[in-house]
Amino acid sequence: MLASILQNVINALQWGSFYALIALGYTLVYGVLTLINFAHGDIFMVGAYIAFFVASFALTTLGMPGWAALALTIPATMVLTSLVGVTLERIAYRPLRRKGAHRLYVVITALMAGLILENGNLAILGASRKAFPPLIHETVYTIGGVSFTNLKIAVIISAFLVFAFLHWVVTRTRVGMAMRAISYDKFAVPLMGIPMDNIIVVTFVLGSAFAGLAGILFAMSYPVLEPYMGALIGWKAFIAAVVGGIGDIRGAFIGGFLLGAVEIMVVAFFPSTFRDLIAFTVLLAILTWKPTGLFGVAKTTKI
Amino acid sequence: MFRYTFHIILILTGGLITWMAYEEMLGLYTLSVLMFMGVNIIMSTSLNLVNGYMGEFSCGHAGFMCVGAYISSILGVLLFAKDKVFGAPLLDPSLAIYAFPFLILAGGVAAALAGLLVAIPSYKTRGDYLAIITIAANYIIISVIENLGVIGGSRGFMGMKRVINAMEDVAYLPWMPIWVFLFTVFSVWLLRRYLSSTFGKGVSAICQDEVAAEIMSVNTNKIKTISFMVSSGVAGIAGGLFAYVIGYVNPGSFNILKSTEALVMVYLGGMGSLSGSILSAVLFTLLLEALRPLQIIKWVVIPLLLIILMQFRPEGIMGNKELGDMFPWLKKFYKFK
Amino acid sequence: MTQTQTHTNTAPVLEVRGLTQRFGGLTAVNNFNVTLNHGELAGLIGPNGAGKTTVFNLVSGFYQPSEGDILVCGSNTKGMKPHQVTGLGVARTFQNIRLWNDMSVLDNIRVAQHGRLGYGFFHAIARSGRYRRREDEVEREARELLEVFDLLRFANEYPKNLPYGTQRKLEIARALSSHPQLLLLDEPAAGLNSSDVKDLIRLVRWIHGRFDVTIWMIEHHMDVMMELCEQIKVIDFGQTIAEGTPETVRNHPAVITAYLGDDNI
Amino acid sequence: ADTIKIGFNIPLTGDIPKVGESSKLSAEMLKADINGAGGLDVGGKKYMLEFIYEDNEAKAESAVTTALKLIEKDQVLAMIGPNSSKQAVPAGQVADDNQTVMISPWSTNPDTTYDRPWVFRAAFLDPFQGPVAVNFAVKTFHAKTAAVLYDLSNDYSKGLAEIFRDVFEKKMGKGTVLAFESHGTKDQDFSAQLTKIIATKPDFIFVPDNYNQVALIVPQARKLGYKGEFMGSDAWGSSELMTLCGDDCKGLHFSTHYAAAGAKGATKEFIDRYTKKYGYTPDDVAALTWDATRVVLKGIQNAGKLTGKLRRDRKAVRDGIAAIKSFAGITGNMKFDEQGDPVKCAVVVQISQKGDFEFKESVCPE
Amino acid sequence: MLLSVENLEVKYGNIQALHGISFNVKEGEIVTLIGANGAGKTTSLYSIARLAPPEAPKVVGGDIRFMGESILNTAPSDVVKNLKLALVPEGRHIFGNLTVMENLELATYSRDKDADLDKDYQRIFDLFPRLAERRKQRSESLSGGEQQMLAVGRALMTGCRALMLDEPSMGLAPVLKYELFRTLKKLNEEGMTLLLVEQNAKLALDIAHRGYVLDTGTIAASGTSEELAGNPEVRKAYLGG
Ligand SMILES: Nc1ncnc2c1ncn2[C@@H]1O[C@H](COP(=O)(O)OP(=O)(O)OP(=O)(O)O)[C@@H](O)[C@H]1O
Ligand SMILES: Nc1ncnc2c1ncn2[C@@H]1O[C@H](COP(=O)(O)OP(=O)(O)OP(=O)(O)O)[C@@H](O)[C@H]1O
Ligand SMILES: CC(C)C[C@H](N)C(=O)O
Ligand SMILES: [Mg+2]
Ligand SMILES: [Mg+2]
Repeated sequence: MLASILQNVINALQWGSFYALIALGYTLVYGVLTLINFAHGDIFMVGAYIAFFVASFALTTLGMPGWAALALTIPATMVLTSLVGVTLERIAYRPLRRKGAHRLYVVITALMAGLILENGNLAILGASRKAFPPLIHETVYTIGGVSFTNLKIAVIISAFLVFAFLHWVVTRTRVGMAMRAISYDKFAVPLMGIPMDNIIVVTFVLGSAFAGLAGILFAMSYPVLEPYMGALIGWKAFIAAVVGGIGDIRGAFIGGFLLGAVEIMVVAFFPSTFRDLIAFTVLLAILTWKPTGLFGVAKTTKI
Repeated sequence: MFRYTFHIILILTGGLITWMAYEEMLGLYTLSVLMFMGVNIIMSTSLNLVNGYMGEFSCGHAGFMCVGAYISSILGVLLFAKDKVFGAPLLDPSLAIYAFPFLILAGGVAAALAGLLVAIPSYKTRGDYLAIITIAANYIIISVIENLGVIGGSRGFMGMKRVINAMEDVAYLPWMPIWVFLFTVFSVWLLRRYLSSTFGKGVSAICQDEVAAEIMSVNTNKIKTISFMVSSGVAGIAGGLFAYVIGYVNPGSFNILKSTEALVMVYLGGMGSLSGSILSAVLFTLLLEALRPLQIIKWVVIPLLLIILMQFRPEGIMGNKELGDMFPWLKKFYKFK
Repeated sequence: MTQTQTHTNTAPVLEVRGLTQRFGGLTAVNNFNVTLNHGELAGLIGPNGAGKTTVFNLVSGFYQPSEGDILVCGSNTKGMKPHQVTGLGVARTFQNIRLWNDMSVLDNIRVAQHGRLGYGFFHAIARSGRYRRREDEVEREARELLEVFDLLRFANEYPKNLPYGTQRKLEIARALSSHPQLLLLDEPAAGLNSSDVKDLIRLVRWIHGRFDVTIWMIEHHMDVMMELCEQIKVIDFGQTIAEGTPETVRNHPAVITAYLGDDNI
Repeated sequence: ADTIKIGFNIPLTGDIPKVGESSKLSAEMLKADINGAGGLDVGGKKYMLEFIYEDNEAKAESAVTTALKLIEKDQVLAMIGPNSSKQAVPAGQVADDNQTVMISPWSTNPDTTYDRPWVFRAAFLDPFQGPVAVNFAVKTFHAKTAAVLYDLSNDYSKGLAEIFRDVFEKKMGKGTVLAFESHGTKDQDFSAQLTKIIATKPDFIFVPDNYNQVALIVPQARKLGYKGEFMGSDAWGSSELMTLCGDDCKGLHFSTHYAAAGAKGATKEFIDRYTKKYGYTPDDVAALTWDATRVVLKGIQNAGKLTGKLRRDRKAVRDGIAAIKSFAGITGNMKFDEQGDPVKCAVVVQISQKGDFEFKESVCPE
Repeated sequence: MLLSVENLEVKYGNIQALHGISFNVKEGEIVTLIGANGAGKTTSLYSIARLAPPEAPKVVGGDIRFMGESILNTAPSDVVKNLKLALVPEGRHIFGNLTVMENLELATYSRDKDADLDKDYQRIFDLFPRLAERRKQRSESLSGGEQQMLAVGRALMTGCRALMLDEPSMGLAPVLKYELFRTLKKLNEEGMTLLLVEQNAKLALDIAHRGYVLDTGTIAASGTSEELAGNPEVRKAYLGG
């Protein structure tokens, strides 16, 4: 019993890490533009595919050893994925922002962009799923009936590192402060001598780059790639981000692990057919108890 | 003089469709497209009440559609059709013909009650937090149905066709097209009357400045509750029709994807414009059918088209105006109370 | 213009006892008391951050007081939601204009009668007799109100496209359309130029007579206060530091140091 | 020459695009064959085949309109598909109402054909497949207990899982199915369910899931330290299974429609040509589509001659199919019962070390 | 000539707000724009600050020169960064989700790091002690007046040499209002150039050297403060008497 509880704690941590990683990207972009970037889940998917191609290239064409391939894949993927994110911002979101469109129109555009990424992929690469090549040798350690792998540990650790980094950027640096300023009042930002579009680009770079990283780690842990792989996890990550308090880095991080834990633990201790039922009821309860998420500050309407 | 032109045209269209369907001049394919068009119109207009007029961001509309679909289907089969699960019909199938509208409305009422699932939290929270609550509601509803083995769970539920047959046995008419048309008109009529009353304008007040609304004597919680219930109730009606049109329901048909379709239609048409939602629902349905030949590419082209369209009309097709405001000359052709 | 309210009860229009409001550490309003009788035109002044708007927020039910009681026409507003307080006859304007910008001017006035519509959802759907009767009255009242405020020509405009001064005026009209006993004005002259300020003074005095309503206003334009108010309360750090006629207040040393300052530049 | 139009109602986008793709490819191959040979011979007259592929987006409503479009707009003589019961059940209704033959290659939900004279299928049903899996597992693994992991939102998976549980418990006694766990269609992490299952120490785990999920489930189970057996179902039957799952899946068994490896005769020929043409061994749905389509063609030929009067021809085709005494398909011989379901054998295959699906045994309805 | 506006025409969508106005500001001057509501004062300042649509108007004619250079193609952030010309916008526009201190820090975004900021912070806290008390308060909960102080302080923190203020005294208690105007005067004596939009024409003309009167998008009158104060129309319309 204890063993399986511990086992599930590890499961929850590892699964939560992915929610957290993706949720961070959501919240980062949201924190600046109050834009729910529904394409984020699909950017994550693109990241996984990019990783797939880079890795296979490195392994087969260049004949690199796994660790070297990985060392190449991570930066390459993060760069390329961030390009995807920035491109989206440039061609789809920015023009709308310039026209002063209601934010939800940008949200819908994001939704559409996501569909394009998914089905574009399907149209180009065909319906066959891709198997992500093993880059590191996964060793299974079993201690007192609790099994975990070096990869799982790596995933969890990197989630914490990414969080720490982003938290530092947003709270400690001027760029981060500028990001928060933009989210509150775009109008006055230039008046502070801040080039708004640069800040926004930086945001998308960060968000997408870490979506890319998540993509790699995910592909390594769940090596079956398909065009729609980002859709559901994207939605869930968004939910996690909001439950944590959207726009708040800590919120996304905690929210991610919370959602992961809820999903895993519900299955562990209830009939798994009730997973969604119970899991979402819990979330609903949390939001009724804390109407602006765990960390979200209620915007004091000053009249 | 011309003020009733609109009503007359409406009646004529309805009559024409019925007649042509009856005479089988309209193929079933065309009819089915028309019927899904009607369902979509109901979906988008009802969602517009919450997302457009009230300025919330509900992403779980399909959930309420689902409630409506199942309730009206189950009732119908239980009462008027012999079924593997429920056995013999409880009532004389020949009554179905009279009961049908009430079956659909029952679905609507049930959905409206389900709407409370969202309405009550909406007192305390709004915006994207409420969005999550609606998504949660959607998931919860689907999950409940998947767990109800009696009504087939994820295997889905069928037998509605037999109810329709029962109706046709009594009088052979294209019942579904007729009812879809009538309920589409009814839904829009209902929404319009609500929103055009001073009472209903409270909704827009909440959207534009909730604090001011509350302090200027608008009972915001009451209005929110009513609006959410109306919105989800009408969605329930759409669900019921959807179920009877297809003759088979399956929880999988009402997932987030379905909800996002409704979202797209609302924003494509324009927040706060019923005629916009109608227009976009029509366009969207036609687009989906017209682009079938593209097969896989279709789902690349459609979003692309929508993105481009948004670039040109960043407020959606109609913005927050109605046709009448856009083309004032139309005004002389109708007069609504 | 139909004035349905009649004042039989002799209780003061507003009675505030020991009102205190804390925000975390800070006490924005501290044991504040006031009584306004029917027909008064009183003022509330004080340095920035003194707690004036907070007092208004408390009276209009937007905040629940940490301590103290607020009685409107004799009935305690404890636990009431703002729209209920408005129902008791309190209406207000806002320090930064809060009109419904995407609604026609006329609708702004109509919706502000929401509390007294006297019909509900089903009447609206059925377009019942009561519905039609009330809608007509609402419409008529709204137009009359705009008429007397000389805003009728803007009836179908959107507030956001109106000049600033006009918006202020409209906000006051909107407040009145809920038939208040007590009208709270939060810096109605802010952002108006001197000629508009003159009109405002005339307007407020006229309203006071025309709608026989009790008015309580916050304003940093001293000349406005001096001209209009019979009684002025001065608060600082949420506490009353002086009160009385404009004259007494103006010459009160504490007021001069804390609020008026010296105007040679 | 005249042409015969046949419609395909398949999921080219949506949840299971691969299923649609395979159907299409194998149909294309068949069409090429026949038209290459000068067309289909019906009552001494040659007809060219025209296949119309419509995407049903793996949605029920879309499958309905698709069916109607094929029947009316395209005036097809008969329809193939949909594959997934979610679409096949409602589409079957449409076909039946409009008196047009529909034959679903892979739908295994009884409702699809139940009470619908115009609707047939090429696959055996879950109520038949369930026992096959049970008996095999009990015999081969000497299993006393079992655990099940299935996809709650996939009607197929759920149905089969329930049948399996009932049959197994009837055979081995109450409570011998130690764990009965579910997951969602697009889930990627199954650690919680597996942890729970493994803790009950079952003799084997039955996984009636689509191959792509199998490719995640099995390795994850291994990483959680599970060393025991798995038993699978027809939805495993895709060449992709092995590219995705890798070594972890080697040696496992699943019940299915045909065994690619070591096949003989027509089956072997089909497999080789398909592999040559498209670069991967055909999966079950490819083979089933091939058979389904040939059943239709057979039906057409049985009809004797085509009058060109669509309603009459469709009726003729329907009777033609119903009249098929015995049909030698590449997924085995079959004939149709009064419900339009095939009476055919299932095979159990084992995944070899080379990753081929090797024939283990064949179970036929008695 | 620090800043010169040459028959500037601007539009909001298709509403023309300015019909070719010209005015200029010399180094070290205080120039004031007065005019009725809707005259185009804010619009002028927006155009000079190069704010972009949708909130801000679009220049359709004329030119804006800063030290002779046209700045029509300068990005708004560069107006602050390079030209050192800052704007205190009408309606405050403080960053409510940041603390008072963060608001001020943010304003130093474009300043070179070695500038000694402490002196400037000190200057502002001397000017507005209330801000010093509220360093850590989320600024959206500040009172109206407190927010106005923050807005002015923030602009000063950008280390600008010229400052445009749009109705800075709005919502300020008299004592602060006079204090503020004294400070503006002091700043100007320290060499800061000011372009001041103010409803309270009397105060404005008290400290300004020159002024322009705007009326529905055109210049109605101009001259030294004394001239304007003497001008009967101006007295009647804007000085109340
Ligand atoms: N929601 C809130 N949370 C925290 N502090 C608040 C809140 N509302 C007001 N305060 C603080 O309470 C004090 C009083 O605010 P209030 O708005 O009443 O001042 P005021 O008298 O209206 O000033 P002004 O004349 O500038 O409008 C201020 O110091 C303000 O910072
Ligand atoms: N965003 C906008 N969209 C359309 N018209 C606008 C907009 N902002 C201002 N206007 C119009 O431009 C003209 C000038 O407005 P502006 O705000 O510059 O006047 P102002 O002199 O600043 O008045 P105030 O003293 O009230 O600030 C006015 O007629 C106003 O209606
Ligand atoms: C696996 C699925 C594509 C098909 C399955 N046999 C069904 O009936 O749904
Ligand atoms: Mg105030
Ligand atoms: Mg202005």
